Amino acid sequence: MDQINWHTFFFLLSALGACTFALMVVFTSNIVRMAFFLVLSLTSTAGLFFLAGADFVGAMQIMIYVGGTMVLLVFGVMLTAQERFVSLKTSGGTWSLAALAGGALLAVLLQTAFSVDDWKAGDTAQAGQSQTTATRIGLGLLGARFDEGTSGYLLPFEIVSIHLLVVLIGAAYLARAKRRAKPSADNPADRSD
Amino acid sequence: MSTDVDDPRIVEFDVRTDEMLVNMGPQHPSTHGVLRLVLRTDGEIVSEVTPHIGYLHRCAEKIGENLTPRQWIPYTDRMDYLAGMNMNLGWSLTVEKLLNYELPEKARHLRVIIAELNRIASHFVGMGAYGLDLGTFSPFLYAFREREKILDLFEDACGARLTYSYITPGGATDDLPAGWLKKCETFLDQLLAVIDECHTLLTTNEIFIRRTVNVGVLSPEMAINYGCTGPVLRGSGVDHDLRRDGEERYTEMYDGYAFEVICETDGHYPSDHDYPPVPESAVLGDCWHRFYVRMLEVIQAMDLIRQAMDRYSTAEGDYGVPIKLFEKLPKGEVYLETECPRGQMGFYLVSDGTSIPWRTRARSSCFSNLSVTEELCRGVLLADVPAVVGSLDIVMGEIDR
Amino acid sequence: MTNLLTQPVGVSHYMAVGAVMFVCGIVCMATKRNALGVLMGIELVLNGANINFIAFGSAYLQKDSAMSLGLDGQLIALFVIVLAAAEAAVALAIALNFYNNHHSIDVDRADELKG
Amino acid sequence: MAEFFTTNLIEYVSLSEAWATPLGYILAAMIHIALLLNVVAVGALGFIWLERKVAGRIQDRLGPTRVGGRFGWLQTLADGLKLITKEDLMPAAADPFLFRVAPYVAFCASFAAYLALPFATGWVGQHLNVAVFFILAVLGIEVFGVILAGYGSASKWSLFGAMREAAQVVSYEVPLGLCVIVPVMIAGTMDLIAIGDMQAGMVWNWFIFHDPFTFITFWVFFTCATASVNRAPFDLAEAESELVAGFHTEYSGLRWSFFFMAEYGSMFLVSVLAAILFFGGWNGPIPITEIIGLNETNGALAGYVGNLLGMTNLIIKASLGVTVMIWVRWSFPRLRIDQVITTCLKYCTPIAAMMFLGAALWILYLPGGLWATLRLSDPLGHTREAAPDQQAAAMPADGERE
Repeated sequence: MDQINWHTFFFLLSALGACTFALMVVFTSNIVRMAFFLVLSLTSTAGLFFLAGADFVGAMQIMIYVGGTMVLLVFGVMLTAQERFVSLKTSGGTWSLAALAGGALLAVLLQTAFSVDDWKAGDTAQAGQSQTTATRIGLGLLGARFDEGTSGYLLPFEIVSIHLLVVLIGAAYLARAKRRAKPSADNPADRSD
Repeated sequence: MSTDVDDPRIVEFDVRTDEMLVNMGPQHPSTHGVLRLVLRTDGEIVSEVTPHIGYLHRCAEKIGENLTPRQWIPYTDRMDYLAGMNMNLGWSLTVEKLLNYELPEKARHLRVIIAELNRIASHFVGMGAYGLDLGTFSPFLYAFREREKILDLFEDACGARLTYSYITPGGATDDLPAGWLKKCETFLDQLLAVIDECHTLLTTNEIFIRRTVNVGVLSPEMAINYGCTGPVLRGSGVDHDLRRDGEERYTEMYDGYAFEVICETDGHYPSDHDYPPVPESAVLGDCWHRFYVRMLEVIQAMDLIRQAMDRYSTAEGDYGVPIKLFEKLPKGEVYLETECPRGQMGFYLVSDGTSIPWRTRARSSCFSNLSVTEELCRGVLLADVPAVVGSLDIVMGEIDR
Repeated sequence: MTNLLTQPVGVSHYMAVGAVMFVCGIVCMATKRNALGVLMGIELVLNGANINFIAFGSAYLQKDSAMSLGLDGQLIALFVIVLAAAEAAVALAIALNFYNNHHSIDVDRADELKG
Repeated sequence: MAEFFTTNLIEYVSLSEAWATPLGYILAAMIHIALLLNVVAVGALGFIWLERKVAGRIQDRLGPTRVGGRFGWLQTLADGLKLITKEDLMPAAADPFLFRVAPYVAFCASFAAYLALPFATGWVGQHLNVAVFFILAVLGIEVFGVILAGYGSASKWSLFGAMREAAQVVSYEVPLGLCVIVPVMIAGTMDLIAIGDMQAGMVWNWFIFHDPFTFITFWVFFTCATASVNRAPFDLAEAESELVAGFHTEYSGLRWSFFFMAEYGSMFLVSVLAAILFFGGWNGPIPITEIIGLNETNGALAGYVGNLLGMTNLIIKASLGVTVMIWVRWSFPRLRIDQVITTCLKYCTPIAAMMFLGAALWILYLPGGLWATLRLSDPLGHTREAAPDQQAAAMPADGERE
């Protein structure tokens, strides 16, 4: 009997987690449970990243996605809950249509994934050794790619920074405190639907 | 489908969230017993507070109409159970007023000692519990340690630690035991250091100041309109203390005593002691001032006890003999208010000439004090509700009777 | 399964996981009527894409490591994560605003282009 | 330690049969897990006892005195047994799944962070290059357990607690991250072992004494860490005088104790993190182990003993941090939610940002740290080794394709 490839073993574990919880996100109607399963799915994905040698991105995934974005989402869920444990029902027609389209898409994607022989197996023996990626990523973001000899990502980095600032202001503006000085009965914008 | 708030056009909002009705109490860590507050909250902001009382109602007043005045004394203990001596005193003075009883001088000073000692004990509980309301536990135990010492003194005097029934119409049930004054002196001598400790932990603590300053500001007008009394009233800067301004029969107890009413007049508190400074951000009538007045009253009570002990040891007469258990009461009605630790406690008595009162009523100070909660807690944060309620220092036993 | 367990995994396997997550995200977006549910679907889709980036960027998931994207894969994944966070913030702000005005977060009711 | 167990155990188990190799791996993993779990669980037991004892002393009491001898050592264990026997209550209106799973999420997050936490050179569950970052990230998941508990309990008080926790922890992650970056920047790596080893030598090699900015950064870090693990005066999520018990109002018995363990686990975690980042980690104020030669170069046993002493050192430092947290908790009133957020956004974040800038400039112009700048020579002639990252950065030409 061959030796168990532990890299593969942990990959399967994480992959199973990621896929199962992703499916559960789809099949749960309770929005908070959805968020919880999404967290588990994203955390498993972070595990996959670690296994692929992208430890910085993996930690980033946990920090930003799970710690930040998902908390934000749950916050939103709580703020917009109409009654406890919100669930909006979806019609069966929508479901079957979505399942059909999704199934077709999945078939195409899987077919593509396994179409190239070179992709089917890698050399994961070296995966155990930890490599420093943070420095390279940092330098790459600042435009210095010493390992590639190519230019880095300074411009996208700056664009993303500006973008984040804009988003910050935009989000604050959209959900801002609205102060309406005097009641104006004829202002249709004030009327609630 | 849509449910509107009253007028969405004039509402300022971040996100229009649903209002939530929250029941704070009757079993809640910071409602001081069985007070029930119904909070209408929008997120952390409390828009309305409705106190509900009556969970500790024991028909004390009705029972008073079936017992003789001396038999009712234990029931007064159980009203403000943190200041049982003061309750005894109020009722005793009321009955004595009806009987037109002249009290021996020694009994007068004895009553001052006991009443002021109990005031200290009561204010210590108020102080400790207020710390608890704001989330600090240690001052509570320091306060209770000191209170225990006072209770030890009371136990020496009357045998009980909570429900004393010590002061009775006619005087007290017994004289102070030998050596008691010495013990009391020792206790008072070490108390100032403890109070300084409490000032460090609470009064001048930065977080404490931030939690209490400018929170639950009770204007003098509002305080008077709602009938607030005691430290709550004086914390708003109204110079009123029944020990000085009360009825003759009560104030004569304090005749010749040197004391200043603890109240901010002309922007400063009495300066007979080295009190901690008032923070600049403090607004007259906020929670901090109410707390501060209480702390200062402890020192004031210490002074009073010292004076009373001097007089007691040289006074003539005896400790006063209690009236007979079934003493016949003259026909008539009396009402007398005394300055209890929590404010004016009034007792009302109507007699039809038998030994059992025809009508007995108590005017509770905490009831009036509590009634401002609704006004003070409008629009505050959730965490401020315990801060405000705690600063009123209510005792449900007295409110519900 | 023995075969699978003893063989090293490759990009294909990562792509398969990515595909499942991507499809889940698409189905989620299509079937959920709750705006926040749709948002979660988007997160899944972005994650599916990210898995691919990471897989292609990994040095040891292909036979010929010279074929890998190298650091670019990780960098792009990083950008995706950051943009997803930004997108979530804006989408949430829109959802809250929508909820304010319509008292519902049912996306089927969001059929008019004004607040 | 990881290598020690893995290699020896696997060799031993798989000596005879090939099929036993997986067994060896699993056994080794189990031992690792058991060791880590012990650190968390026994640590929590110890710190709960410490908290009660310190609180007792602060309040003129004795604290536990009976169970397990004179000092009540076993009081926590007795409490734990009591908690296990308690009825596991769940409100009728609660979401059963979320209610049940929430305590485990909180505990797992706290526990998972220990995976990357080194206790001495090489003594770490999983050596990660981004250990600091990983720990911060995983610590952020703990908030999820709290939110789910608050939401799933179907109690308004719990919901209040959960919302507070969410707002607070997410806000405090920003200054906390900024503070952590300062020592990371000095070390040039996010690898905690490298960071710890860089501070070897005399006490002024500790990063807290590196320059004035790191000194201030530590206090900001400690404040933010206290806030992010929900300790008083920032314990708004449970705020017993306002919210009954906050997010765990509806919990009882074992589930409740999981929250408790998670709290003490993360308390210890951030204290260890502070000790490694600012206080030299496993290096004592005077490098005694170095002087008497207790290191790997003199044999495995010497290295082992040296590491053991280093670990003791680290745990003592971290326990001091925990004790300070306990001390603060029993001395101060609780802040209000707006004040907590104000502290974070108006004080901690700007200060941390300024310290970050200041430390960056300091490193740029005075790279040797404060003591080198003041020309205080190292009596032991200890030279710092550059971190692997710096080496990599210094030799771009050697960089290979990954």
